[in-house]
Amino acid sequence: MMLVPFIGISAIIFAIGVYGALTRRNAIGILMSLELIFNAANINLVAANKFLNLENSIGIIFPIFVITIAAAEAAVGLAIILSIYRQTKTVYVEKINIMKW
Amino acid sequence: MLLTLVTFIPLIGGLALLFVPKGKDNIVRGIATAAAAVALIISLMVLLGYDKSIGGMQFIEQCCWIPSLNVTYFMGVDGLSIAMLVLTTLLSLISVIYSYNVTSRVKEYFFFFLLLETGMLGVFLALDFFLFYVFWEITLVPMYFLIGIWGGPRKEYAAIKFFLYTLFGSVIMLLGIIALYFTSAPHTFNMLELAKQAPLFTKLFQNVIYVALFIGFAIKVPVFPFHTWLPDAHVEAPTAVSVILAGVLLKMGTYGMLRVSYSILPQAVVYFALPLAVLAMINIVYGAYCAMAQKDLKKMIAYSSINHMGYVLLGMAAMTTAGLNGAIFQMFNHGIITGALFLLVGVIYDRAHTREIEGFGGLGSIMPVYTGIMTVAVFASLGLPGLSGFWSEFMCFLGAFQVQNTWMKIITGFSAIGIVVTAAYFLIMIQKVFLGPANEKWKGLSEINTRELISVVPLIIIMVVLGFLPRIVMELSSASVDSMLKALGTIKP
Amino acid sequence: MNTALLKDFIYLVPEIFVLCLGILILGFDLFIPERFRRRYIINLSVWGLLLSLVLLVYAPAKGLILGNMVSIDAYGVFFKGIIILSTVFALTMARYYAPIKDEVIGEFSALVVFAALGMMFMVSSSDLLMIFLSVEFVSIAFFVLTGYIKNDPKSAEGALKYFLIGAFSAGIFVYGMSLVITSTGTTNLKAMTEILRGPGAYSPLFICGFLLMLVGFGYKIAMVPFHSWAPEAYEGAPTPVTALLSTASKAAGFAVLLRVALAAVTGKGDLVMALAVLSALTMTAGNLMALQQNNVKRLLAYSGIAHSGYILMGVVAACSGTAPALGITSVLLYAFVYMLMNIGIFAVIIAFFNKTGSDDMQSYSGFSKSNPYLALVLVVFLVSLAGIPPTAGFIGKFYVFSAIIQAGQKFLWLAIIGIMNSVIALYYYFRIAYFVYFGEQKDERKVELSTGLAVIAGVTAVLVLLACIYPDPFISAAAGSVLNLW
Amino acid sequence: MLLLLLFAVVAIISALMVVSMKNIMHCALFLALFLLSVAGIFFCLDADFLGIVQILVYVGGIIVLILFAVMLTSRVSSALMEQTNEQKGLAIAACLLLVAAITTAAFKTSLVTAFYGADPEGTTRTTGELLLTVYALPFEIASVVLLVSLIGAIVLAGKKGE
Repeated sequence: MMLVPFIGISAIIFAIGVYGALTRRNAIGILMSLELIFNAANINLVAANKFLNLENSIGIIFPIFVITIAAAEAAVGLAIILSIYRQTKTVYVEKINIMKW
Repeated sequence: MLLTLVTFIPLIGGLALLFVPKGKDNIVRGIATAAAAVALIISLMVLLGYDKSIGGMQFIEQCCWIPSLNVTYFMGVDGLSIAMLVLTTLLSLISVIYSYNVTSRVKEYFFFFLLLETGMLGVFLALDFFLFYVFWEITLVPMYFLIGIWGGPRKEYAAIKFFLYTLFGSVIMLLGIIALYFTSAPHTFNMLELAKQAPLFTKLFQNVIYVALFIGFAIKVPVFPFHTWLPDAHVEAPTAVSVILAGVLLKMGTYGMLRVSYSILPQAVVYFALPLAVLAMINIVYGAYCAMAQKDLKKMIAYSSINHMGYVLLGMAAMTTAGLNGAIFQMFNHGIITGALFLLVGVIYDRAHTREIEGFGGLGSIMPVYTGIMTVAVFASLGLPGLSGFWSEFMCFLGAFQVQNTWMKIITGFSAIGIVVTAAYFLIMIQKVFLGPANEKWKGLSEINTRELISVVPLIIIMVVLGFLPRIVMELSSASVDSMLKALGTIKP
Repeated sequence: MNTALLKDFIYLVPEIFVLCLGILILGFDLFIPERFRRRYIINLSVWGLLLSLVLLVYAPAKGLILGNMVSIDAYGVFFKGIIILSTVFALTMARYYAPIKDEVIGEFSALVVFAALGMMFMVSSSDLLMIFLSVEFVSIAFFVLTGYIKNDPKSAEGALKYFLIGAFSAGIFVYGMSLVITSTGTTNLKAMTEILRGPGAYSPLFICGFLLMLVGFGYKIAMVPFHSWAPEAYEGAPTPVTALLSTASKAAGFAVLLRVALAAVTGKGDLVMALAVLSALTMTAGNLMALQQNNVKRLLAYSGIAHSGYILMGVVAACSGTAPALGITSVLLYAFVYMLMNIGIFAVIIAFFNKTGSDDMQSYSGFSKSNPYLALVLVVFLVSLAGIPPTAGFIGKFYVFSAIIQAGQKFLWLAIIGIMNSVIALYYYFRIAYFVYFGEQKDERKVELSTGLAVIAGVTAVLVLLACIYPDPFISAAAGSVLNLW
Repeated sequence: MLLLLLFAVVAIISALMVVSMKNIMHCALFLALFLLSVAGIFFCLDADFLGIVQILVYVGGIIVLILFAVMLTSRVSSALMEQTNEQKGLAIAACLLLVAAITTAAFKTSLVTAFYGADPEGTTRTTGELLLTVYALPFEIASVVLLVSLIGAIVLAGKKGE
């Protein structure tokens, strides 16, 4: 039953990330919260790999790809944030509202 | 091939219209007339070629269409469809001729009109449920545009209301069709095949499907309480479109009930006969009273349609030879008579630009020919003996009264009120509009012109001829009615 | 080294070809002078994609390859066909879409081609790892494409909202996956199917994980309540990208959702019911919100949400256990049909936008008087979107309703909600027709239809009509793709 | 074991800081601490290669990127502004529910677990081999994803096309 505590830890981190993503007004802040969520998933996977001995070490391989995607997403996301900052001079999500939400 | 030809000739004509260069409106009118005329000629050929002594489905055309769904392109005619076929092509040609007075966006007008004709013909000829449904829905779109572009002051409202109501009905019908398909074994959309399988369907299933299909058909007829789209659509539509709407489109509803429900769901038909009779009664009485209350001539005739379709429903609910024959005959007659009435209202509206009954008076001395024609049409509509309307209404009532059921007799008795009221409001209308001293304001109105005469007179002739020789239609319908009754007769209510 | 495994790459020839095409475009871009760039680059990408379509048709089916990462099957080929076709259409539109400047058309085309590549992988993924990777691949490409118009705050805003919601749902998606992997011990869908057929396989952890994964899918297909990005992104994005987002991206989303759902929820009544509820919510909310829109692109976004609801009906039927084949067929067919009509209508919208610079419904007033033929084509698409014969939309609707009815009485309520919705939908589609045909003419100028747009609008309109008049080839193609899904 | 607990506690606390600090710069720094402690967890769970990747890519790459963005937009990212919106209470409730649901589900699920010994060579070699065989396709795709994000970031943030 060693696995369950890890799921608990990752669940807590996941929830913190979700909380941050829901409440942050700063787009960069939201981005950081998202990194928490990705890491929560990784902790789960690594722990599963350790205690369930998954086939082909998927529990270690999967996080590598998650990190890769997170990096790619962060790069594109920050580029989007910068380009909107140049036009509207703000990174606050509520203020970016030409179209109705 | 004749049936395919008659169905698609209007469509081909319509597509040909699209290639006519801009501004050549007379060429457009010519092509449209030619297409409608050819369709009428072919339908008359079908009528003459139909062997009444054998009855049943003839001119059958069947070929593969969507093999994966077991859908076939399947067309055929029996007495019921032939009556509708001739009615449709005749009224279409007349409406096309009457529509020469349309001057804005002529090309689009006739394109939509011919597309509509194809849809209507397809509905009456299809024997495959899928095909039937496709044609059924094809009629909606052109009708929307015909009302919405060329209609009266509240045309947009009327058009979308018509569209939403009828689409609602038809999608519910679609569910019923799909359910029928999956219940039949092997899965089929073939109406004749489904009719053969009818005994296999459970009673509950039949009732559920009947209700689903009924909603679709009832909105078209329209049966109370689904009728509210009708006055709007009829009043706002341009004259020729009102003719088609009242003359043909409403028949699609009753035709569907007879063709589909009566052959495929006999148990449910018997089960729901009495409720249907009640609805018929409401249609007759309510329609008549509403018509009486109208001040607008066109609206009055629109409500009289509700009343007249009530007779059809009553005849259908009776499920006797006389009742069903009367219903089919009444469908045909109503198309002819109401078509003529709408044309005639159009004639006067074009001149006076008003349809207020109160505003007219003494038109009889100003437009004697017009008055004469109008009077004949009105008398036919209220069922004066000697004109065609009498026979069909009489048979509907006779059929309903023959049923050995006290409730049915009571309902029929109450429905008779409708006849009296109808006679009353039509006579009041005649008196207010045509009799009495000539109103100074309308002295300048010109007599009905040749184009209008060409479109109305054939209808009047038919009313008179059928008034003396109702046999012509009866012979056609009775063969189909017999087979329908044979299927229904085995079921005890 | 296990070289036998690597030989399987031969089955990925269409994908590899598309990848090379993307890189070729990037290189080509450097050497073409700016004034020819638009024409040459778009031509190169369009013809390249068409060639890959040929390769696709002749590529042999193989089943699971490369460590069971992807499944090369007819199901995937069908969706890849949809994806490539809509990408070709979108690129052709982009050639005539002014806001995308000449100097960035090279990167634009390359990104579109890469997005198509990602979607091609998405539809054949048969492993959670591949699904995650390809879904994110496509998302990242679309984030960029949505924000592609420089100095247009709407475009940037659409991209930001799309990105934030997209990345958020990606996080939830991957977390859900981690729970699913923990509870089943595998990432492979085939293995998962077998494990889940075992006793007690539906552990609470698995259900938790699957529901979280559903968020990710829901986002991809614009399912309520994860739809809120769609109108923003659709309105802000360059219209060719909107067309692509609403067709290919959605089709790919459904392809992968259906694969996962078939593996994960087939026969699990509660989860199927949850999907059914989501389907009902999606179509109803989409339609009700579409009623209030005045911008045509936004309206199509909401109508697209509603259409997602209809397709979900097919997914529900496919997973119900009683109508698997018909359910899958209906999803395939609907995705195809929806692609046709949406691409067509977006082509008309672009043609109109190029003249007036507006997407507002009111500006369509009197359109039929200045452009009778284009207006007629527009009506064909509207009729099809409303699901009325004789158009492709009817065949699609007919199939999803058939599937849901065959799925049993348990889902009859869903069919009835679907019916109600198609009536609501009619109202707003014909509000456009209302302006086009009944409105007062404001602008007498004729819309100059460029050849490419005319070809797209014409071809799709003919196909839309053909798909109802002679639907058998389309139906057999869809039905044939259901076989040998694993 | 104790080390693992320590890392976990640090990770959770720094995660809380990331979502609650007012100054966005501090958030970024706490994010770095969080990522490092997650790397620590990875090491403790015998995922050494992954731990290194975590440090190199995340702390070395993403954090730097975020810091850049924070500084470029610093004018508005001041500590004076309210950083959270009004839905705080609702969000807290939802998140607590989420944790409760997942942990209950985990407890109720019978997971057959065992503690597998660590590979004395570390995981780097096997990981590398797997990436080039079984996971060859995802590996290739990941490289295309990076290419796409590279082009995308350049297009969006660059001056071309303005």
